Amino acid sequence: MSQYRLEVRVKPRPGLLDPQGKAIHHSLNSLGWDGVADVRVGKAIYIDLEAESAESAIAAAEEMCRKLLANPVTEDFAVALEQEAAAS
Amino acid sequence: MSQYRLEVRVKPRPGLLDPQGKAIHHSLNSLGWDGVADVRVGKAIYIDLEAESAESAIAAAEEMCRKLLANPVTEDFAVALEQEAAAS
Amino acid sequence: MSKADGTATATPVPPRAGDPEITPEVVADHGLSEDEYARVCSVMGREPTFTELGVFSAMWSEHCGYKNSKRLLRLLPTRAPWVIQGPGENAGVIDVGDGYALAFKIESHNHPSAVEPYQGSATGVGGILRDIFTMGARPVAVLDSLRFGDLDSGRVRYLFDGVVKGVGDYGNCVGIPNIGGEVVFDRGYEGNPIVNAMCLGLMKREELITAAASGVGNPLMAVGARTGRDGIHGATFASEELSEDADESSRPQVQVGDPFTEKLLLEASLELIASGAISAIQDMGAAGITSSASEMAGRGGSGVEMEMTDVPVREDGMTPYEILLSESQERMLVVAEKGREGEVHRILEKWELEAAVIGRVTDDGMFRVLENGKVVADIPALPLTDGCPTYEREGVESAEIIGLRDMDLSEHLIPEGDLSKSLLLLLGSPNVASKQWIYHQYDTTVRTSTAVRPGGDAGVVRIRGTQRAVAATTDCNGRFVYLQPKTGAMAAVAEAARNLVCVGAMPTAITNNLNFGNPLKAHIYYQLREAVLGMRDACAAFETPVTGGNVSLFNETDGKAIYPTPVIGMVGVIDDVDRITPNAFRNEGDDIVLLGENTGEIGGSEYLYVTAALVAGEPPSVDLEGEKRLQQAMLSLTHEGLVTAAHDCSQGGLACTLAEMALGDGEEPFGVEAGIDDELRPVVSLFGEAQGRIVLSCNPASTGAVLASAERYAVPARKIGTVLGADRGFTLKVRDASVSASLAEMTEAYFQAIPKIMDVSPTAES
Amino acid sequence: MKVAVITFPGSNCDHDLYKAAQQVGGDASFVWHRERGLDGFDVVLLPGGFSYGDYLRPGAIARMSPIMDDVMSFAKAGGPVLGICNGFQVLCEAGLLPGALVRNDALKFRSHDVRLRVERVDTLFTSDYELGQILRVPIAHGDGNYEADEETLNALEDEGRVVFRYVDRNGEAVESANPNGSWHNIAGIVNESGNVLGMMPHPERAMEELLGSTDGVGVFTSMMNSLSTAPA
Ligand SMILES: Nc1ncnc2c1ncn2[C@@H]1O[C@H](COP(=O)(O)OP(=O)(O)O)[C@@H](O)[C@H]1O
Ligand SMILES: [Mg+2]
Repeated sequence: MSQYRLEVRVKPRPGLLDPQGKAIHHSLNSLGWDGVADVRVGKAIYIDLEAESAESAIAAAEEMCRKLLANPVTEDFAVALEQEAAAS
Repeated sequence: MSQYRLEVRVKPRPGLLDPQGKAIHHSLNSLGWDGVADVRVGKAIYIDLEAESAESAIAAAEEMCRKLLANPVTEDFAVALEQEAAAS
Repeated sequence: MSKADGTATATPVPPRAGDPEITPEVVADHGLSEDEYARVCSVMGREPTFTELGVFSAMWSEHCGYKNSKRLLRLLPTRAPWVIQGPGENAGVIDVGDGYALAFKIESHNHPSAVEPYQGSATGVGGILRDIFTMGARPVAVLDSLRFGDLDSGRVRYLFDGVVKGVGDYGNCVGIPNIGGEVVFDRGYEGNPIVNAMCLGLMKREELITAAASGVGNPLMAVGARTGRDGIHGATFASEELSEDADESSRPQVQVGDPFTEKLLLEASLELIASGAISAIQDMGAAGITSSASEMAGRGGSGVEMEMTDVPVREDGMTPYEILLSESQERMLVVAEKGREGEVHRILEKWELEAAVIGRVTDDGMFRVLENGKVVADIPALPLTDGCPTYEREGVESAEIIGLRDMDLSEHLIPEGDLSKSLLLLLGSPNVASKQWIYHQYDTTVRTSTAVRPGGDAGVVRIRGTQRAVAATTDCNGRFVYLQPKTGAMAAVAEAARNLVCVGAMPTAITNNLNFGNPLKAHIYYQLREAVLGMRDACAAFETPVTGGNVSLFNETDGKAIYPTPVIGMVGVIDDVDRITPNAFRNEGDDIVLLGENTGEIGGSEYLYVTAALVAGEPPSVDLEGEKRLQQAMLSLTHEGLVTAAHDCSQGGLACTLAEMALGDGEEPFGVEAGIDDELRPVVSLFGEAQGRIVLSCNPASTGAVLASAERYAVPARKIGTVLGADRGFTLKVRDASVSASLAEMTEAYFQAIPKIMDVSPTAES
Repeated sequence: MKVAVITFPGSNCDHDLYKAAQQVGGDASFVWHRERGLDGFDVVLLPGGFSYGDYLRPGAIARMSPIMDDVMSFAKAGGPVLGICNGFQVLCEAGLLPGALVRNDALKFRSHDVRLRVERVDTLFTSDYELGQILRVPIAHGDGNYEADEETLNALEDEGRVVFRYVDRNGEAVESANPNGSWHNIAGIVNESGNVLGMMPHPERAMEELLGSTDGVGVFTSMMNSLSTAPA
């Protein structure tokens, strides 16, 4: 068994309203960032997990998403092993 | 000018309280995932932005984080161009 | 010349490129029967286009067209001198004195909440708030009436948790206090939760505005959020049964609420109305632009013409069909006064809201839709809004329910174990137990006007600047209605009125939400008809007319219907805020007095549900005339200043009522010593849910006056006990039997019941 | 006493605060977040509510409002600033008060009366109370969990900048009296110079017997009295 750090991203489904993204978008524009065309807000969930292999860690995290972390009706999810870049 | 999609990750600082992470950790354990050792919950913010170059897009997003998107007291942030993997 | 009298006729409209052809299957998918489709064609004088079919399907759905309920609803009393606006508008309005008017209404979001509890309930609150502020009233209170299956199911806990969060987050964010509601857990609601939200709004009488499009040439404006693809055909969807695969197929129907935008919309709307720059305003609720625009046209006896490409959209490539039927939240349709569009824009700009002119009022009686200047729908407005076929169906009582009602319950009247255990069991049943877990998630004190918060018999909001207050409650015991629809509905109205008089409010009017199964089934139609008749009789007896409401039918999963649940939202008026009565004991040494009499039924009681998992037997009878006298007596006692606390006797019977009065909010409990000496079996005396009873407390020096006053109203009254110190515990004797418990064990049972179940991570296991 | 009540889009306790200020004889006016200038005001109040829907983080977007520059200058010049609930969150986001308010530990909105112990009576906002006095005041928030790094927290305690603490009926700052997980049961703090107070509970909702408590009145009369006795 080894230790893995997974990064789960949960994101509002396309087409659904994202009030939070809308408010941030509005604020960025009024702070002067005119080039911002869209903002959507999701969750980034970092999970430290003991697993047999990277594959089984990812599979477990996907199962967690289906069961708990993401709302299947309103959200999509993606699971990845945490990248060095992202860990900074 | 081209269009970039940036992914900003905002994460509770190590050592600081993360009530959401704690609750999810607890739930995952009680759902039977004993191997989960830690959970932290942050935000993933997706920004579509017009910029001169990838570098300047990233620089702009970092500035957005310092000004608005992250709270320096409680949160760290990381900015990346959205990866294909993450876009799924 | 205006053709808005119904003589308008549709001009030919060529099919729009890319739209599906209309086949019998397409018609059926739109929820229209063959006959109804034939009616559409005759109204149109031709076959409809796809866009037009969508419009008809929404407007002639149960949700908008009240196909199966309209004829029944006409039976309800709707008039009284204090009624300013009866059914037909966004909300009913009554006069509450001192120049103030109260707008109020209840609405359901059952189906959306079954699919996505958080967003479903949140958008339910959003919708009802808009119904209130589009009347010109400022929302001042919210109530929520909820039903779920039993909490031992993970899915039910998930729904309950999500619904409460949704109701809370939305109202909290907009800043409208929650002042009460109800929640019932019973397997009868397993697959179909009931989520009804009620809102009250106050205004000066002259601030009332209605939603009728008038003034030919006046611009029609879309205000607030952009239109997206969410919730397309929600109105039709709300009128169909959920099936096993509902989760999958109905996903795109989820609408996401944005309470922040709602708050801006609320402030902007009230400012727009005050400015006089608009002549009408309406929420784009169920069936979106379609229903708001056609109803405005219908009410105004005018017509409307709209250009779809002018509607601000959230997504590219939306068709007129999608734009017309989208149920994106937080949008309004406004008729501006011609020439004052600039003013409208300025007000919206201040509130950081978008607005666009999307059409204008016409005088040709048509509901006309254009896309890039080309007509894509051209429908006579009046038949669209008022021409929906209505049905009167055959109603037959189900033999199964007759069997349940006639069931011999005598074996269940011998308590298993001792009665004290039964008391604790009942206090710990989520149906009787404290609902603090719910309303501690709701802001109840914002706006600094809440005189009675949730936890009282009715919520009370004072009218600032006057001595007055308004009170409101929601009630319905679905088990009673299930077992005996007519008396059950009467009981719901009676209980609501009793709750109001207990706080000291004069009952004045009701709104109602008819939550039923599939009315195409004879036994469901029977329930619907009988319940409406019961409501009619009770409202007539109490002089509480019906000023509006909502109908939610087809609440069935896999053919199994919910208990018929006609939720009554009743409002009342208090003339003097210094005469508000609490529902928990206040003083040691006070006498306890029971008004009314136990009529001896145990059918449909919580006792049977908890101890025998039974919903059966003859439910309590209702004596409308006796109830009326009871209400008058209670109000008179309050006016005389004789009462220190009063509580309606309902679920869990007299024993639970006394226990609730002793425990209060848990801060300062009191002991009780009481006894009853009726001739009934102890279980029935203690836990029977006979109607027409109120328990009150008074200073012993006033007891004589209380009894005398009750006698003047011919209301049975007797002293049954005394309020003691907390250390003395709780004792209630029934002839030779008795129940007794310490306040500590009662507190534990009553306050911990729901937290114990819910605070163990609601999403765990499913 | 001229009182400015700042209103952000989504503020919903602005009217309550306005009325509370009026009730003690203050001369209150609303200042919309896009306005500029606070000249002539004696006190600035930041109301509760959900500015910008609490999206992103409570107070994060509101603190970018134009008027906040003026609030900062006003505070830096020693002017009294009181932020309640969302107002407290805005003050933290703006850096006028240290630390941050994060999600309640139970992840639920909490709305009910709490008891507060007055820990300081030598501030502009608490001079009408007695030291150790116990107040009954409503809370209504989802993000009231006060946190900061250890250094800040220690400094707050060492310098006596905790003004209100959640306590039980006996006045003890026990865990069961803590509605949100705040460190050391902190309910309200002041800045170093004592002229900026942030608190999660709502004293403006405890101004009348009819509504259940008059214990909040002291906050407003304290300001009134301190200002009228202060040298001009
Ligand atoms: N869903 C809810 N939302 C708000 N308040 C509620 C809710 N459910 C119950 N309550 C409140 O809890 C108290 C007890 O509810 P209930 O047992 O239904 O009342 P009653 O005492 O009339 O039987 C009432 O004050 C009611 O308003
Ligand atoms: Mg009850």
